[in-house]
Amino acid sequence: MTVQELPGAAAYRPTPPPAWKPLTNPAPLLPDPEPYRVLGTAAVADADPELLLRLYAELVRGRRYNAQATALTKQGRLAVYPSSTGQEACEIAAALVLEERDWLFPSYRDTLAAVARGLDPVEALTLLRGDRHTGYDPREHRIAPLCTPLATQLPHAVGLAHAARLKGDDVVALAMVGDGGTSEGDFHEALNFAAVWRAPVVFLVQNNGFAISVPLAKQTAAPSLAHKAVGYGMPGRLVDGNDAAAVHQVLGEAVARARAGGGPTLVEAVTYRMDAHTNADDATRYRGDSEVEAWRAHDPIMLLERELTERGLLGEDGIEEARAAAERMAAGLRARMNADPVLDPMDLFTHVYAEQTAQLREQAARLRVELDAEQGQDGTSGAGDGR
Amino acid sequence: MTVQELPGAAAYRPTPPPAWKPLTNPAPLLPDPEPYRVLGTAAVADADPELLLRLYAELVRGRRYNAQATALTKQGRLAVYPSSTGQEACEIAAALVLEERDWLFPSYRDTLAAVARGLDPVEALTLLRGDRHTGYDPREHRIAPLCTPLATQLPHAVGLAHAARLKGDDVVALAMVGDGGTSEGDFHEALNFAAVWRAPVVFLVQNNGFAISVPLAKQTAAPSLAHKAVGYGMPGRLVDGNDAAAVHQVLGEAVARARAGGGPTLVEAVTYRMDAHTNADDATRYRGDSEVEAWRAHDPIMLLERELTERGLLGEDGIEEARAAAERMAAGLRARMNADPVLDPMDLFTHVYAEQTAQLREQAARLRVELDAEQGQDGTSGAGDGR
Amino acid sequence: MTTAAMAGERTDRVKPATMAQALGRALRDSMAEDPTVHVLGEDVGTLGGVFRITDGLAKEFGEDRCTDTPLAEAGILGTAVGMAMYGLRPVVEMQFDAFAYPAFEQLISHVAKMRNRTRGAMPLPITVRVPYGGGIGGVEHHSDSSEAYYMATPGLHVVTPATVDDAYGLLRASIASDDPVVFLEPKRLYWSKAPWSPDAPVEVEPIGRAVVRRPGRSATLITYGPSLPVCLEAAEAAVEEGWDLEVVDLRSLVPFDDETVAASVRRTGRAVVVHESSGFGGPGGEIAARVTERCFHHLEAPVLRVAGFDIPYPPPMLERHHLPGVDRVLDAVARLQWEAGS
Amino acid sequence: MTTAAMAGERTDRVKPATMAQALGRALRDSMAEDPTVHVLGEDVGTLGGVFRITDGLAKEFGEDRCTDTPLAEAGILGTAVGMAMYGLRPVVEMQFDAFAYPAFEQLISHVAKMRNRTRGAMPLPITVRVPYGGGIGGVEHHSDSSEAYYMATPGLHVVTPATVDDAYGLLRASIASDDPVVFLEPKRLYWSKAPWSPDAPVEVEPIGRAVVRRPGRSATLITYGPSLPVCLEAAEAAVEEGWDLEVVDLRSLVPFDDETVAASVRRTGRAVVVHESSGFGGPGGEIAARVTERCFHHLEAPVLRVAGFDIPYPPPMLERHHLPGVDRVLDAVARLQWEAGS
Ligand SMILES: Cc1ncc(C[n+]2csc(CCOP(=O)(O)OP(=O)(O)O)c2C)c(N)n1
Ligand SMILES: Cc1ncc(C[n+]2csc(CCOP(=O)(O)OP(=O)(O)O)c2C)c(N)n1
Ligand SMILES: [Mg+2]
Ligand SMILES: [Mg+2]
Repeated sequence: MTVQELPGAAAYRPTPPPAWKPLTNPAPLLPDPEPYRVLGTAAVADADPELLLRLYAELVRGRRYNAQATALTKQGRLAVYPSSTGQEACEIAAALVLEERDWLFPSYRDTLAAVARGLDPVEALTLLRGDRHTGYDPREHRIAPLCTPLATQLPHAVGLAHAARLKGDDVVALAMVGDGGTSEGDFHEALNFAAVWRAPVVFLVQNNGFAISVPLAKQTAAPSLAHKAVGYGMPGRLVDGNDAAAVHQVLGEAVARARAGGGPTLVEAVTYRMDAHTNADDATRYRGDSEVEAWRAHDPIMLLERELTERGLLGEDGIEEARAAAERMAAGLRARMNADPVLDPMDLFTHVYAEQTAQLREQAARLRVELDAEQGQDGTSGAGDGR
Repeated sequence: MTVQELPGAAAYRPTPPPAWKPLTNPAPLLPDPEPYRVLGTAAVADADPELLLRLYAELVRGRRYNAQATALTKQGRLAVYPSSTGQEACEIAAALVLEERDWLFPSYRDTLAAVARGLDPVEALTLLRGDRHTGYDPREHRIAPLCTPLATQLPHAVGLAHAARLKGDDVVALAMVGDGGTSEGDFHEALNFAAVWRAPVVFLVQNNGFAISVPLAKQTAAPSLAHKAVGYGMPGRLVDGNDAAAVHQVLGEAVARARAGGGPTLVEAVTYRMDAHTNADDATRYRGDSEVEAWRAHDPIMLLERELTERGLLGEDGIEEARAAAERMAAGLRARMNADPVLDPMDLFTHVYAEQTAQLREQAARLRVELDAEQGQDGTSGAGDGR
Repeated sequence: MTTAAMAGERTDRVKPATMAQALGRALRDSMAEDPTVHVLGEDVGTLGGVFRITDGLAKEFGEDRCTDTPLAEAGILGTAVGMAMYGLRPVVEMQFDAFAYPAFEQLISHVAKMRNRTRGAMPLPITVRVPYGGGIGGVEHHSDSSEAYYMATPGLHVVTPATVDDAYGLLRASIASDDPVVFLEPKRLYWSKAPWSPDAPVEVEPIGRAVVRRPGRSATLITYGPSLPVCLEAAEAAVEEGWDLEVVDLRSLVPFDDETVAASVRRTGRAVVVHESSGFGGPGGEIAARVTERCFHHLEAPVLRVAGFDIPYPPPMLERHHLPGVDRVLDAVARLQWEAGS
Repeated sequence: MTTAAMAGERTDRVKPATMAQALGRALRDSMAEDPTVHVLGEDVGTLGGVFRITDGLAKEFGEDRCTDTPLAEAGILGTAVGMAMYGLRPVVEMQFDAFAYPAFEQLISHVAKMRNRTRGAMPLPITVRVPYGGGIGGVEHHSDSSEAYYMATPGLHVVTPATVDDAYGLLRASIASDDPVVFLEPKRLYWSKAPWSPDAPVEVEPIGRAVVRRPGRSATLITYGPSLPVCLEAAEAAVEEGWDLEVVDLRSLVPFDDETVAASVRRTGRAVVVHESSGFGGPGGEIAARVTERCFHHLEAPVLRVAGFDIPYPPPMLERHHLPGVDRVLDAVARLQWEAGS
């Protein structure tokens, strides 16, 4: 085919290819060059003192919750606990920023966010105690099941937010994921769907520096995880994850934007996991004390406490009160976790399908016989023998 | 815990979180705001006339190849053909930009790139004729099998490039994918691995406007697909995919960068699929003639032919010569594709494992008996009965 | 349940329809009846799907009800999970069998388990439609028989129609199910025709019932989906050899209808399982084993299996050698040790 | 082949070692012997893997040989494919059974098929190590028995050790294989111990041979991996009941050693397949079916199956009720219709 034969050839002028136009202006999508901060900066003047005090009380409670849950693993009351010590500002802000009708999609590390949102801490911990997979009805507090397969909860959040919008409901979904989780294909697909559908969803990446032993530099070469937003056509926000006021503000803006129909936002909160990956992990294998110490000097509770005390909003009394409240919560949790859960092995067959299949009925009958025999043998009940 | 108890508390100053620093400077990663062009712009002055003439001959041949393959589907000689008519500039540039020792990772649409790299067109088409999955030895021309599961070839390219570098070999891998394929998780994971490993790989996205019937706007909300590069910490380049000189230049720079140890590049070439998705598709269901016509006025052959004729590098003779060469190729292809392939059904069992398992030996023996019986019945050979 | 009850007013025009049309009509009627039914997938909207099963749905119900998604199967199924969590009833189309694999983690770790892990609080009424199997001359990755993967996953229902009637009825029942269903559509039967009226009430069995498609006394052919026509043809051909074969169409692999299958085999004393999926680790092993467990003392011969070879699906020009045909079925029947018994 | 031949000079210090140690040693010896062997996965480098199987490899061979990858299983396996295409011999670690699912498409559509689709030109000598099964008190998604998925996929070898010796020998053989191997490591046997010397030559059978772990005359227990100790214990307990049970350890699910298994069942006339994977659609169906096909006239009773229930893997506190134990095995043995025969 020659130029002469092509229709429109004579009219040809050097122009960009016909269909191409940028879908979005990239400039506003780019995150700040540095993590956004409120505490210790001029921005703090605009922060609501009541909110700061509320955040403080929750941070203190959250830290105590993490410590208590870790202690429960040592006492054999929890099989395992992935602590969010050091990351409380993210956990608490994520919980507080949502309305009751909104939905939270936590990862396996985020029991604290779920608890701060109102979930009974015992219910939040059944997964890690080992008696139930999801110890609560997700619809009650609109908290999706704690999600272990990394990043798989993100498309769920998008689908739920999309469904809510289709139904005309004013609901935002906030989904939490770790820095490591951003490498999974599901992260990519979720963000893309969210942006194309303009779904009211906020993605909060807690960049705590590690995926188990793997440091961020082996996870990504991106300028920041927040920069990934650009590739989906959504704004990326970079925030100091240990600055509770900043995380709350940035998430709040993202939630408001989603609620107003502005679509999704990707928020990267830069924080640090002070404890090991879980109680079963040995963090000394992959990081040094000095790094941990450097982060201790940037502790989220300390940052907020200093701000509040310096501004005269918090005194020794207030600090004491927050501590005491946290102790009460911990004592309650301890007491309740000291009881053995009562389990019925026959439950194995109850929620596989809406109706039990003939095969499961058969299998259940066989287990029933075994349990009855056990009971006959040792005089104990087959049911409720949890551990 | 109070601020007083925290070590280092007194030393606290508002600083960014300790471990945070941008891994890369994002600015150089951003693509041009408009697709880069050479033809019809000042940049063409730097283009090598010989290269332009070579590209022209290949484009003409490529277009003819596409037309011939499509014709073969109508004659029942090919089961199906996904044409790259309109996208020849990308296909040809991808093939020409590589050294012999480099590797090409084509998608299912890219038989033309494989052929331009030296693969026998008949071998390239066996997959679509239906007699072989991969009709060639990938090591011969260093062309990976044409890949149908979308985006799954991208991590292969990364792994191969990485392996070559580990072995100390100077090898670059160029992987091709469509706009639709960028939505798959494997795209994300491949780009991330490539950037983290600084693998010598170039990703070429042919944004031809559609994934079967789905237009780009339903595929992504990104400013451009090239902007996705930022999120991986690699440069993104946006290029006019119908400008063969521009695609060649941009890919060439990316290959050179990879070869020099600079790591991967994502190139988005904006182009258009002039034919339907395959011969089996009905494109009128999802796009109008006017759009197709607009792109016809931006035809890659026309753009280059005009440039070459205006600059006096190409005359009627040259055009005729290119056409004639293309016709010869087509005639040869036609003739060779007119022969029925001779197949041996016993081959079903030969390359499942390095050594046949006992089970496969049994199954092969059973088929042997069947084939012998068939042969006995109708006097034809069980083998070589292709269709 | 009758489909009349499910789909509202109907009249009585019976004319030949294809399985593809019946599937499309089932989607349409489900969407018309239940506003929470949403269809999503690649090319399902404007194009009506590459097999045209969803043709017209976007037009009739809008793009929010029948949505062209980005090209990412895990994303499609993953967002469907979220939609179901919010009370919708998503019907997902996977474009081809092998292209459902990217969604495997979502399917296994979430779709199959969500009801169980939330102790009934969060059922996921998702239907995953998967065109499956070979015989249509498809190039590689377009002809996989992936049913074994789904069968091995507790929490999923696995349903596959073999007739035009069942295509309609089983798809309606699957969408109505409160559990996730992997709905396997035998590609090569898409264009099979049968007299069928979209407007006539059809008696639809609930999911989980096999059906005897042809009664017989000599032996039972146990099959499903794409292999049903092969078995019926084999049964006709067997008459000449003096065998009166019973043909059971499973329709649902999970739950499995042990009762119907075992009753048949107890009657006939011999059985062959027929499917085009690879034999090793395929559905036939499970079926043969459970039939044997239940009918051992009635069996005159071991339950035999006729299946695709244990090889990756071959190129189109060789597929006829791979797919079980009438001859292979009759061969297996001949090996049922006829001397020993009847 | 002997491992001495494979691993170079050895001396003779036999002391108890765990399966985890033997696996680690197999990796080390493979890497020492063959510079094309590369280990990659999540946390395999600095940490030495969450089960510490790869401990020390990064230190000894450098991070290029034992690489901490980004957290993305499809990416890990997909890049391993590319590495194998260039002549390397990658050993991929999946952190847990359920976390191999994101790599399913790469495994099914590429790893299993590449040799076949390139007609032998591009074999992929990749070993995919998957810690699998329950019994370690893991929370959800950490205890799946996923072997049925792999068995149903032609082109893969599926290997699983049950002893310390085999952990070493089979992993060496798997890495040396020119075909892709899914190497299933029974998590709950990681800390099982046996006298074993890394320096003593061990006779390693090539992949594909089952072994009789305990000879017996009354009935055959067919098992593999995590269920072998259960079967051996059951066989000991059965002596009291007057049953002399033979125990066959399959070691390789693909290829399947029909010869050894059928020979045993022909001798004993009765068989029970034992595994912790769910029963329906699990490996037991295939095994029972093929044993029955081969041994029908020797069987006094149908081949029975003892398996995990057809449910999603339960929470840790209930797993003991799910996992087949000695009692369930003996129960099944008791149902082998002892009146009927011997
Ligand atoms: C799909 C998948 N792969 C692997 C794992 C095992 N795993 C659990 S946590 C973890 C690291 C997660 O790192 P990150 O996302 O940064 O979250 P963090 O633990 O830091 O909160 C890994 C690899 C998993 N849960 N899911
Ligand atoms: C994993 C996967 N899902 C779905 C398909 C079916 N399919 C084949 S081509 C195609 C569209 C591809 O679009 P794009 O990536 O833009 O490439 P193009 O066809 O435009 O070259 C689809 C959905 C596939 N091949 N692989
Ligand atoms: Mg992390
Ligand atoms: Mg395209």
